[in-house]
Amino acid sequence: MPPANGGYMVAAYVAAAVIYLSYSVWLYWRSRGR
Amino acid sequence: MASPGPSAAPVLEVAGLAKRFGHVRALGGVTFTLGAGESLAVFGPNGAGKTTLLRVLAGLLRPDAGTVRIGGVLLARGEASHRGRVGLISHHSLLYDGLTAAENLAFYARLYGLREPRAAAARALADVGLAARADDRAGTFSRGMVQRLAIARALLHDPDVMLLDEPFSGLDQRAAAALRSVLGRLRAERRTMVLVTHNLDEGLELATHVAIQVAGRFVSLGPRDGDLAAYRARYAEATAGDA
Amino acid sequence: MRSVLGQAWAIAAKDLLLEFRSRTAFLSALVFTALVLAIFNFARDPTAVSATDLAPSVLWITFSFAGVLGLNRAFSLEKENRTIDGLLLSPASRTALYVGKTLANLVFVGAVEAVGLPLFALFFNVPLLDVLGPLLLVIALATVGFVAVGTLMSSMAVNTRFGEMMLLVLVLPFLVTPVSTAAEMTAKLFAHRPFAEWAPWLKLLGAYDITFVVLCTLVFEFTLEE
Amino acid sequence: MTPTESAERALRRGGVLMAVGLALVAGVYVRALAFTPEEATQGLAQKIFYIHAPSAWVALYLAYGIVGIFSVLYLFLRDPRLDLLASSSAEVGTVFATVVLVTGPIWGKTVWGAWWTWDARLTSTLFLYFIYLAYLVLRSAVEEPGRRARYSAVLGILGALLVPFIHMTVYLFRTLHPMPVVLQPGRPRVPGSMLVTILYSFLAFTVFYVGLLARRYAWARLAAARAQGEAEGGADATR
Repeated sequence: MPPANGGYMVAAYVAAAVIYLSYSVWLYWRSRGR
Repeated sequence: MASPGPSAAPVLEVAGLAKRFGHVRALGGVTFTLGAGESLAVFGPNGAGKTTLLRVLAGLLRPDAGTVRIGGVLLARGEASHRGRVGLISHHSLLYDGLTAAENLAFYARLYGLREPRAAAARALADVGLAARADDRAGTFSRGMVQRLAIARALLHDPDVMLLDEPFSGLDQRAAAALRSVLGRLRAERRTMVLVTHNLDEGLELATHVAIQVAGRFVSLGPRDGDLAAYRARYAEATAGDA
Repeated sequence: MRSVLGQAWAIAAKDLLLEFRSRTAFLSALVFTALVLAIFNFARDPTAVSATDLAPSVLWITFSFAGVLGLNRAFSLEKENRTIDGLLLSPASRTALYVGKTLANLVFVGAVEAVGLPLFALFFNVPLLDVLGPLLLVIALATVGFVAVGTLMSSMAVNTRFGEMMLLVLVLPFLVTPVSTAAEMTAKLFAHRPFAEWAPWLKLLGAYDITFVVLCTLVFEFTLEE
Repeated sequence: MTPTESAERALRRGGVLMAVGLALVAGVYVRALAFTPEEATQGLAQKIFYIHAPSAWVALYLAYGIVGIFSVLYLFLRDPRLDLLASSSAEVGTVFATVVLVTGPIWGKTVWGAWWTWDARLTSTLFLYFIYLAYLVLRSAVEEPGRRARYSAVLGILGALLVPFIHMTVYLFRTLHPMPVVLQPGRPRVPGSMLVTILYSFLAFTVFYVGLLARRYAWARLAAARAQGEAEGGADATR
């Protein structure tokens, strides 16, 4: 029976998504147009 | 084009010098030639790239394009023998306040590889009339004395080419007169000189050639052929478009 | 080669003479050393942590930070009256300038360590004399490592905003290897472990020194104005 | 084509590549969460591996390698674009390193029972992160572009050489210290469908890195081209 630690998995996936998405969005908006 | 007279082999040959700092153009193709005993005064407003020109000539800055030759030998960046033939006097003294006058000169004499650095320092001090203050720290000297010591430092290694960067700035009347007499002597010794300044009153009478530099370029260059008033007019005309 | 060493020595001797006359950097580094040693020992709970357990790390934190703080002096003193131009105008090679500055820094940090070590022995009550020989070797190797990198970095830091803070930020990652290997070897020395146990650290530190002394000498000229 | 126009085209291409990378990474999320079996001993937390490990590969090896290589090239060739590429890689690498440092402890908590342990990999990642930060701080503190490029290249080269030394130092401590035997998150034994997910995730994050790098680099080029254009417009000499 594997340990019940799905919460940690969700936390890690969300944290990574937040970091990657915020950088991507920041980079995209800062660099477009003048 | 300041072409050397028939008797004078070119000492300093400069061709097409260009230098940018990031997106700012400091030199945009400067060309001139000077023989022994000739001296060029470069006038220009602040920001015209005059200091950059001198620093390239001294081997401190690497030009983006163009060449500098001294005695026919091409300046390669970091070339020690080139630097040994050039002397620089700037409005910074290049001296250590914490060392005595003699120690300052002896230190530089060692860097220039002179034999008997202490003796060389003592001779240079006597030359500029500072022998009596040899053992006082440079930090205790007056502006004029510092300038004399700076001149002694620049002449230690007997350079063929002297470069002067606003040497009169901050000098009182007496010190300026003393500097003028040293420059007159350098000219009599047939050294080649390049002097840059934004002040026409200083240095014009010492120059055999005159250039006006604006925005990194020589807008006029030739043997000195007019008096102060004539050059004032030309200078005003050349810098008129330059806010 | 001989002229490079001669020029390097002239530069180092000049730096040391200037420092000997003012003594500001040296005295502040000494005060820093004494303070850190005293505070660490005072703040330690003697029933929980024994002095000999804490001693090696405290020694190396103190030496490396006092050293790095002193390294600023090497190139900041050349800013006054633009004497750096005087050095670069002269025919002296860029390598001689780097070697000279590094030599002067080594003497400076060595002098701080020479005073700091007896203080350390006194405060922490460690048996220094039994292991003095190998300990000096460790100190010398670690000091060469961080001074070589620190001298190079200070040549850049002096031309940036917040120069002194910048030097710490630049040098800290480079302290990991010399400081942690030296602390580990110091701990083993105090515990009288056999040489075989600390040989791997010695090798790593030696490799670090060789790599970074050579590399820093090669890239130094790029830190100068051109 | 003017430098500004060519930089603008590169910017658009970078945007496309970035979108492709993001889509691939979204694919990693879907595949790892919905179509990859749960690992028997570590449970669901093991799935953190699929985002943690490829991010670490990019941050510690790929991005840092690019910084080191282009720093050396810059010092030899002096093409400002090489400096822009190295610094773009450092910035993007820092983002990946941040993810490594955030997801690492979350995973560690489930395996070791503590958020932070001075495990060799985590420790060396932290120290390498400090090099990235030093690099970015140094760039922000130097105004003149030529000097900034030279300084960052010097630090980039020294930093790239420091990486193996930090690894060795940290591993020396780990292998010689008696360590409590804990379950290491390093290499789980992998059945087929997990292996596919792993390989796919490495590919996806690598493309994502290339996309971000391309966009960041094109932006840096555009900024440089515009500054150049403005400088050419007015009176432009210094001193």
